[in-house]
Amino acid sequence: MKKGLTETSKTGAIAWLLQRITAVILFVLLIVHYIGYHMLSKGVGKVDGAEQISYEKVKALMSSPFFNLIQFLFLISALYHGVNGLWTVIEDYVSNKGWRLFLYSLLVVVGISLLFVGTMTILKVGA
Amino acid sequence: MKFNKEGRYHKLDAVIVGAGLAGLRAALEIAKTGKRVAIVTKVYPTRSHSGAAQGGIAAALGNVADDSLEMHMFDTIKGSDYLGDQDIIEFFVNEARKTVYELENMGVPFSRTEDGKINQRPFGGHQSPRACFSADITGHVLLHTLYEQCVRHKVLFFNEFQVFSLLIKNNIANGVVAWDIRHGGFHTFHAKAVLLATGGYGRAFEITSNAHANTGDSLALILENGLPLEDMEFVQFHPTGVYKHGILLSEACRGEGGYLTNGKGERFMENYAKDKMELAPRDVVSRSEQTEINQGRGIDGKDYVYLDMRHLGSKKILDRLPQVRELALNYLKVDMITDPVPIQPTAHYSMGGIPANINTEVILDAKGTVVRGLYAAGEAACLSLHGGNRLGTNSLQDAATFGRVAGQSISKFIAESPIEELSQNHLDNANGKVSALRDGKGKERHSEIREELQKNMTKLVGVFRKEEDMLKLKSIIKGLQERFKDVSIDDKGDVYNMDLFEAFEVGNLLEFSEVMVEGAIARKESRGAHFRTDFPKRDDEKWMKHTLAWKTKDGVKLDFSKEVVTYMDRFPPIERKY
Amino acid sequence: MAKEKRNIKILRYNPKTDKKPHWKSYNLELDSELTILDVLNEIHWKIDGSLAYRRSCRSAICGSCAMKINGQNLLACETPMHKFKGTIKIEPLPGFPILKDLVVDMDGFFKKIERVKPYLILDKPTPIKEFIQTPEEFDNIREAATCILCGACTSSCPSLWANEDYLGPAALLKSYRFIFDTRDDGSVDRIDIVNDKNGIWRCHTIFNCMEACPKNIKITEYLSKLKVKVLENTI
Amino acid sequence: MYKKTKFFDLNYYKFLGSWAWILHRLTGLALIFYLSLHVWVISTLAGDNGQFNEIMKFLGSPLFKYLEIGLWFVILFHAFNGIRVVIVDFFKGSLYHKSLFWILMIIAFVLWVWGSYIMVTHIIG
Ligand SMILES: Cc1cc2nc3c(=O)[nH]c(=O)nc-3n(C[C@H](O)[C@H](O)[C@H](O)COP(=O)(O)OP(=O)(O)OC[C@H]3O[C@@H](n4cnc5c(N)ncnc54)[C@H](O)[C@@H]3O)c2cc1C
Ligand code: HEM
Ligand code: SF4
Ligand code: F3S
Ligand code: FES
Repeated sequence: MKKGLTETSKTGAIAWLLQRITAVILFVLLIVHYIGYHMLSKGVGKVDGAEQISYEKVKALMSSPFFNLIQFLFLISALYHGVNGLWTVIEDYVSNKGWRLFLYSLLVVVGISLLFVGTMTILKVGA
Repeated sequence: MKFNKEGRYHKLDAVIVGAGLAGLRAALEIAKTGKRVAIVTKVYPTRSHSGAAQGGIAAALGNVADDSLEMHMFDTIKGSDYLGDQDIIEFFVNEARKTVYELENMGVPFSRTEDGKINQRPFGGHQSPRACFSADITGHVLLHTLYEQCVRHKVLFFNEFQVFSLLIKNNIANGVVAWDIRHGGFHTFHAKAVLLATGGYGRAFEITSNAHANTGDSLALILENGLPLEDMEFVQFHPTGVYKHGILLSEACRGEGGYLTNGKGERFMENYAKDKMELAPRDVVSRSEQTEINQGRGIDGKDYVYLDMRHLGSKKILDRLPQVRELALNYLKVDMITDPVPIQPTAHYSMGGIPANINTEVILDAKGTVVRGLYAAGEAACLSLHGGNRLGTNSLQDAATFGRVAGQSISKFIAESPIEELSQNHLDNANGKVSALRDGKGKERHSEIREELQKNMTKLVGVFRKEEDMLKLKSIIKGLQERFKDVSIDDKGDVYNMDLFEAFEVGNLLEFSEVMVEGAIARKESRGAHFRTDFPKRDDEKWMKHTLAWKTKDGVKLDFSKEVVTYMDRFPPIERKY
Repeated sequence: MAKEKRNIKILRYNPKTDKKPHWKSYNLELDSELTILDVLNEIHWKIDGSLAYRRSCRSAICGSCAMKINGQNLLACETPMHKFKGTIKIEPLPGFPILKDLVVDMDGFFKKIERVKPYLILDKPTPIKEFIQTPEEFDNIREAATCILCGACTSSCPSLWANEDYLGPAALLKSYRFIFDTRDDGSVDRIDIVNDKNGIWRCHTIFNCMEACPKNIKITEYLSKLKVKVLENTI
Repeated sequence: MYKKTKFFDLNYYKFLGSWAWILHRLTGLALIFYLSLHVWVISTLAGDNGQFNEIMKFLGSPLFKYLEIGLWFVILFHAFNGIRVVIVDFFKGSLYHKSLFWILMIIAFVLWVWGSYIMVTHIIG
């Protein structure tokens, strides 16, 4: 008989916990983020006379180190949470080993790329 | 479609028919010695009817109040109406405590007292709170725990296999032949020893608390092999069966203070048991109910009375009896908080069965000659422990204790005995039964025959019995047996052929019902659950005897030379009054 | 006892002759207080003996008769006909292979139960009498121990539909019953078994199991406790 | 043997728990898609200011504002149901998960109406 039900992955517990920890972090940050940026954006800045999130305003905000730290926390939480979420979905529906390996790899590559791009953005703009 | 005539073959040390408490406990004992033991069961083990027991399992642990072996012994003897063999009863109460501790150590989740011991509750007929329980699912947790231990000890399970014939050669049992319900075809289980633990057989009655599977198949196989059955006339009727369905409403209803009322709205128990009222023993209450019904004082003159719980108030009912209320709601659309529940007596427990001695070896005559390699335990067996009437909670204990005893006897037997070879034509009997039903050209439906049998059994050999009724019933059964020869079934397939196994079961019901009736006709006294309106008194002079009954070509042969074992000095027979 | 006319639809399947299951309709005159099991008996006994289904106790304790009735897993024997209006549709449990008519293959289901070592494991010697366990400790496992292994829960779980290797709520509940039994010494092993990608982590708190359970066991609650326990053991 | 039911048995979807789950899953997938887009958009910040403002203008068009209202719903559902999942996992939420769902959804709905109102006034004004 096979060990466990298929090859086991013992990391499930930690991933599950992290999914929840990031969820709570995201809950707080996302609501703040969304309300702050997308709604209370009146007076955030003007481009060609129209109300809009402007480059200057955002850049100004992002120069605060504290703000950047928060941004970074947000970025890694969201990426971990999203990637791990998708990972779970793949585990649920893809039973073919080859396919699964392929999708996991794709997911990791995309995840790391996004992490890189996002981090660079924060660093550059924040600098 | 062709049936697989060759079948498949399994060589074993022991084969056990039935996966109730008795069968599982025995298998566990044998498996622990490292022997090859298989359980053959027609329902998945945890679906056995042992799981339906709610009340508890008796043992004089004295965890909540003073108790002693002597008291347990006295209660059991008195409950049996002095038909129980007292050597067996003594052995039984001695072993009972060990059995319960053992079960607890295996993992049974018992309800606990404040100081963490097994909790016990009072039960009808016991002087002291002696029923060890787990909420209202005692049988269920016992059954599951034993099954789990059997899985652990690698007992071989053949689930959904129905035994069609019992193989006996040279007066030595050497196996069984069973039909694979799921896939069709026969399997031969060739073994040194066979244990029959097929449980109760209340399905002979229309109104019964027993499961559909409780059809006493092994009893018919015993008769077919020319062996006797014992004390078959003793059938216990429980007073609170759901009207028409027969499903049990727990004794707790009356325990909590429920009233029984008749069509005139009177608490009729006043006229039968002024002291104990509704809490009188089961047989007494059942008879009182039936009397009311027979004398036209049922509700609207029909065949039921009311269990009235309304005065207890919704809080108490919801607190203490939520499951029971749910039952009545589901089955009768009656809410016991606002309405009385229609009930009637229901066939509940069979005291008789396959005669066996204290080692669970099956015996073939009044002298106690044993059939080598053949064992019986649980409700299907008759060790003369319960005599004329079983006390509540003693039967789970019976199945567990004598299951273990069976396991020990069998282990000893298979260690010192060679295997008896199979005869060439060992499959013929089983094959014959299947082809008769499948290839039969007759027009009879087995379900109609069964319904007619059940109706008449409940009516004519139920709570009250009298000679003329039973003679009538005897000829009805004869007629049904004739009609059964013309049964053919709709389903000719192999896979899960319910039609086939039900037809086989109806045949079995007809066989042992005949024996039940003959025994009841012959026993001209009233004792325990057997109540004759034409002989309403117990007759110790003449009837301190067991009934042994054989089926022969010329009908049922009875023998009353097996005396009851009594310790006259310790437990002189007294009148059974509560 | 009033009679009423009812249309009963049953999903029939005979492995010998049918490629796929098909609906068969029966129009019957029935007593209004019958249960669904009684209705099946009526059809099986009076109309077509080849109809197959499982049943035994008919009092909701043996777990034989779980099936899908009007789109929901229920025990046929405890479900009164009057619960539904109009046509009643009866199918086998979803998610399990169908053997014949309403009879499904439960082998996989029971193998999964066995996989979690569903028995008390002891390292310590047994006492002379019983183990001491407080009423509170007993209460932790009381409900889980009422499981009748009917399969209604596991069969209703979308996680299982997508992945038949998932242990499923019934097996996980069984492991809970032993892991949280104060007498048991085998939990390290058992936790290891359920801590698997086809184990407890396939439960996404969908709650279908709890809706289906005829014994009203708060399955999801116990699985949540189990998750936390597994987590504690991992960290 | 015949195997029915693969992936979904739609005819079984009659319980709140399973709807909450399937919506949670779908909104989660939508969110990760959105997040990828979002990170990419912000990354253009690292480029020059003209490009950012261009894109922002494009994204500021009424169509996108309306889409944003939808996104706001997706986020609120996922976030509040996600909190319900956490409560179920750690705080005995299974025992009252249905009322919990509706309470959280009412809060989410109020936030959605409020946010949408502001966004709509942005588009108009
Ligand atoms: C509703 C109810 C409540 C009860 N409550 C209590 C109580 O509270 N306390 C108490 O002490 N007693 C109680 N009893 C009685 C007690 O439950 C039974 O006497 C006892 O469980 C019988 O156990 P068993 O092992 O002999 O048989 P069962 O548990 O009935 O098992 C019989 C087994 O035999 C198998 N079998 C039968 N025929 C065949 C065949 N042809 N081929 C293969 N296998 C076959 C079946 O599959 C089954 O596994 C109650 C009984 C009922 C009906
Ligand atoms: C706003 C706060 C958020 C909370 C509270 C939250 C909460 C959760 C929780 C608890 C889970 C686990 C569900 C389960 O195991 O069944 C989950 C899954 C998931 N989340 Fe979030 N989440 C949030 C934001 C996000 C964001 C921003 C994304 C996108 C990147 C996202 C994508 C996902 C995905 C893809 C899943 C997997 C879906 C599934 O398994 O069904 N979530 N979320
Ligand atoms: S948990 Fe409930 S639904 Fe699941 S198998 Fe046990 S009793 Fe049936
Ligand atoms: S339905 Fe399935 S996902 Fe979990 S809560 Fe029940 S096991
Ligand atoms: S027949 Fe036993 S649970 Fe329905």
